[in-house]
Amino acid sequence: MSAFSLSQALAWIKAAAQSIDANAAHLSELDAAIGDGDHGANMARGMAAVTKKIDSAPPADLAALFKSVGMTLLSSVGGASGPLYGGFFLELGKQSAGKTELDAAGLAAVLGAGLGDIRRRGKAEPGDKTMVDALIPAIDALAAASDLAQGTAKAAETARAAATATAPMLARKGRASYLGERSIGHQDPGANSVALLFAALAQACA
Amino acid sequence: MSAFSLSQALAWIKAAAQSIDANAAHLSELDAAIGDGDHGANMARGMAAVTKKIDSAPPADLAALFKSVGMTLLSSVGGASGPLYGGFFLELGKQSAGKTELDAAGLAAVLGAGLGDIRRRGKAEPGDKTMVDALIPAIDALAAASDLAQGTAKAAETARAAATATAPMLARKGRASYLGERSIGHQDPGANSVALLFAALAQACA
Amino acid sequence: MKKLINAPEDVVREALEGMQAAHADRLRICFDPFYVVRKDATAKGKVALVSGGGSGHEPMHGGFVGYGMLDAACPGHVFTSPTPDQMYEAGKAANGGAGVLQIVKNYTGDVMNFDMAADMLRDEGIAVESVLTDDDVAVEDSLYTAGRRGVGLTVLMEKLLGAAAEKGMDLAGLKALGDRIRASGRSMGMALTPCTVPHLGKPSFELAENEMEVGIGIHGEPGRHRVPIAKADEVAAMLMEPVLSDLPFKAGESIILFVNGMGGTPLIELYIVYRKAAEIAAKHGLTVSRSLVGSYITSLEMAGTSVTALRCDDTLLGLWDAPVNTPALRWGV
Amino acid sequence: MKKLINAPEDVVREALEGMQAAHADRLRICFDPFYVVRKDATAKGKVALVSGGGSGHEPMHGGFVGYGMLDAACPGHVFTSPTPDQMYEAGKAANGGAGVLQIVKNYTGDVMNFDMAADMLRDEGIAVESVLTDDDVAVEDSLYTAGRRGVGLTVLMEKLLGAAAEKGMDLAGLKALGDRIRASGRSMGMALTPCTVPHLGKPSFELAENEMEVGIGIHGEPGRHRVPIAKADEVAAMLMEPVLSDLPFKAGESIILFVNGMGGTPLIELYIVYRKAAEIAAKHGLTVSRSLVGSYITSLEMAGTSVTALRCDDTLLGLWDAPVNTPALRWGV
Ligand SMILES: Nc1ncnc2c1ncn2[C@@H]1O[C@H](COP(=O)(O)OP(=O)(O)O)[C@@H](O)[C@H]1O
Ligand SMILES: Nc1ncnc2c1ncn2[C@@H]1O[C@H](COP(=O)(O)OP(=O)(O)O)[C@@H](O)[C@H]1O
Ligand SMILES: [Mg+2]
Ligand SMILES: [Mg+2]
Ligand SMILES: [Mg+2]
Ligand SMILES: [Mg+2]
Repeated sequence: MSAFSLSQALAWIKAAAQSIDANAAHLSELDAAIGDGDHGANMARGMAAVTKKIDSAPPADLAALFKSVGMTLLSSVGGASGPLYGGFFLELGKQSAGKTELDAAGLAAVLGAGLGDIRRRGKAEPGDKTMVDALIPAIDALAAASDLAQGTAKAAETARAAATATAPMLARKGRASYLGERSIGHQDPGANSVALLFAALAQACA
Repeated sequence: MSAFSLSQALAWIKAAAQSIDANAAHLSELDAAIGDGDHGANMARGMAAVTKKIDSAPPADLAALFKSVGMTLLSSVGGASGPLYGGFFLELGKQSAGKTELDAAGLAAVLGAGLGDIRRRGKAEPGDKTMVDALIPAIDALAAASDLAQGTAKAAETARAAATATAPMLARKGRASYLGERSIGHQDPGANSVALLFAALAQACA
Repeated sequence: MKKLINAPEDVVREALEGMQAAHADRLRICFDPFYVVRKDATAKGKVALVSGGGSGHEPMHGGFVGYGMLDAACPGHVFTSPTPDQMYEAGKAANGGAGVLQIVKNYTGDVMNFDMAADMLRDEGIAVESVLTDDDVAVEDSLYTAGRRGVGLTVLMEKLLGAAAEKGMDLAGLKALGDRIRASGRSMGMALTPCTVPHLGKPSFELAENEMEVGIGIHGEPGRHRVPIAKADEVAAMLMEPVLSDLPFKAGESIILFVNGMGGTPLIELYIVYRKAAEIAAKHGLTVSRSLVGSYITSLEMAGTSVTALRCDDTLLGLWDAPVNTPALRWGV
Repeated sequence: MKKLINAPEDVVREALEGMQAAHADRLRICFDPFYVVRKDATAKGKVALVSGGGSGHEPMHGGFVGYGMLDAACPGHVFTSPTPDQMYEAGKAANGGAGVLQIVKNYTGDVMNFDMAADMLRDEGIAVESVLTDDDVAVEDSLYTAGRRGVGLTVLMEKLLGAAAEKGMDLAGLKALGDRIRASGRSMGMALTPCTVPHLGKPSFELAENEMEVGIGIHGEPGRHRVPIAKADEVAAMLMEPVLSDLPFKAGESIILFVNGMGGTPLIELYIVYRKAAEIAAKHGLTVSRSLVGSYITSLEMAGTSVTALRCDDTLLGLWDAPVNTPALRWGV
């Protein structure tokens, strides 16, 4: 596949909602180990609200879709991931304004702007053991690809590996940072939800 | 032995204190099953206070000893057993006023008066699953004897058997009564402390 | 045994020392024998309200000593009725010349000990009356038994009589009012977990992960029935229905509804229970005129709840609304 | 999971329905989105105080809405920061024309969500300031981390700023006062047992019968150290010494001392902890001028305690003593 348009985007969000729902308990367990055990419930609640929203008011274009996803996540997720993912999708909406199709590089640029919003808001550096640690390499992998299907597949693979690789990190942001040394040895829940989002993206673009 | 005087009485109280202390956990466990789990602690605290009291102010005669025991139990035991045992010993004190020696029948009469106080205060009938169920047959056994040593030994044996025999009863007085049918199958804690008191009495009169 | 204590034998004294330190502005605590009394002497001519009972039910009773409620409280050992000498000394310390009203929960031990103390006070020429609470519908009542336990109604009784005493009601009036309150209130409780008496060191009964006890008292004793755990709404119904049908409360009546926590249950759950309890009351045609939600009469760290309904008229509502100023219950002042 | 709830997804709404039913005389609760606001509109010219945070910490924050404390509170899901739309709606509902002061516990989620809400309110021309609490000394502070958690100090902050707002202090003054309070208070907590988030259905960590966690927060997260269970006096020392040496509090200073229960710990134990905590404060030459003992900022049914010390002068003591009338904290009115 060579272009990412509204139908892929809708497929992405729906696949992501299903995957988050199926993996909610696992995400919450990851969060229970080094946080407060709600990441799966937060994300599942948010993605369920998103599904309901776009089913009841189908968005006309990419920008409208992403804005709707962002606003819905903002008002339904809460916690740290609510504003971070909410802001991420709102930024995706802004960046795709007027666009109907994105190629691999274009999608990577839009996602990169979303990542920028997360980093501005959360001030996490690479290695701080957050979702940022999965987002950076995944988006880099997509940016380096020329084909959308291959690029998103590679990005999904990279995100998964990066999420796993957060285990040995010492958390310096979010709740896990309160644990200090005891955060070491557990994967970051947010990096894992990122991995699920990229797997859904690859699926939608396959 | 043919007579019960101050030295036997002192030996009785001391042996009782030791035995209650050694069996406190057991008495509390019996109480935990059908009451509130404090009978052993209550009695042990009371008998420890009694020991301390009569060591520091040795009573001159039977009446003074029993009054001191009664007053001390009253102000240190609490719960249902505090006023019951306290009143019992106060009555023993009144009944032995002016007496220096009691034979088996005399002791049985004094103890019977104490039992009368318990029954006036607590209004328990035989079969209500209380200390009364051990006191009545034990005192009867002593009253039927002519020899003090044999009589107290028989009374101790009877009290022990009577305490065990409270198990199938349905409690109608005290906390165990709140359990209704569920009180059946457990021995009454107060009947068991009575059995310990009579064993100590037999020991002191042996 | 997981408790924030030092040694079992020091629990009551040390908790009283903590209370004394935290509330030195308003309470005086006597340590030999144990009693808690208002710092300011009882006003001349005001009847002194004295209550007491085993410890482990905090804030009851010590936390209810203060303006508009108790004048003195006697804490016993954990779950053990205090002794007559405590009640006697507390009564003497609190007496303002207009006599002493004892508020006694109906337990064999409490009743006998308070009776003895009353006799001792009367021997000194102090007028004494006693009011009993025996509101627990989980216990079958009968002439031949110890009768019903005093539970949640005791909190309401202490508040209402405290207000009446503050307004100058005399001893006979308080006794009559107390008897009326006794006849107008009913309670029932349940436990999700048992509690551990410090000197026993282990739970007073065992409950599986899927079991709860219905019809428990406040002394860690097992309840009347052991049933599978149920939803909060079902629990509220299991408690409210027997409470409402016992008196019985009748459609059109007004009640004070009290949802109490047993010590280990957090407030968020009590509000969930209250929600349904209020709904059930409404379904029975009752008007919930006042409510109280919180852990006021507890059973150490037991998780569970009890509900109390008290039929009330304007007199009782006026007394309920009157100012109260104690460590645990305070309004209007 | 032993809880008095119906379904995990209904916990927050049903507890709010219970609160609404129990406190209809004084609170209004909006259910879409969730917020709790005083029934009477904020007085014209009074700054509106808005706080909020995850549920599971009851009575905080909804129980602190009322005269002399908060104007509105936003409850999130259990242990989850509420969302900007709740905070925005609550701010709009509470605004009395003199602006909104947000009281925010320092958690990444709470801070970001409140920031967004502040922007939304400012877009409507409403002046907004925020005060942070980050008093938990168990968390090492650093420029590169999320910083310290806001815990027990939040309760004192809400009381003190509430009193100042009631006296007519303007937004800038409240912000400055809040920052001063933030800089003057420290806390630390411990747990004897974990708690269970309803939708997780099992404890967030495991503790053996002889273990406790020291340095816990209020979200069921494990603490900094796992150690063998200790006596109450040792626990008080483990918490008080780091708290007092962190600021540091200096001999001769006056403090408000707050001993808090985590939800499953009964009051009798809190008084035992308070006893030693006050003794330790005195040993450090501090004067305990006011005290608060009870479960005010909880972590569901967790058993444990936290201590908070706040350095105070006559201004703060005056604000502490000022009347407050909320479901959970009330005096002077
Ligand atoms: N400052 C931050 N920057 C980026 N990501 C963060 C930051 N703080 C937290 N996160 C992410 O949010 C995740 C936790 O989300 P969630 O559990 O839903 O919220 P909360 O921590 O408020 O309970 C973490 O695993 C982490 O990936
Ligand atoms: N009305 C009564 N008459 C006689 N004995 C009683 C009565 N009520 C209780 N008892 C006795 O007291 C015992 C319990 O004593 P204890 O546990 O010390 O007091 P409490 O029941 O107040 O906790 C019971 O086992 C029973 O033998
Ligand atoms: Mg989380
Ligand atoms: Mg007992
Ligand atoms: Mg007892
Ligand atoms: Mg959270």
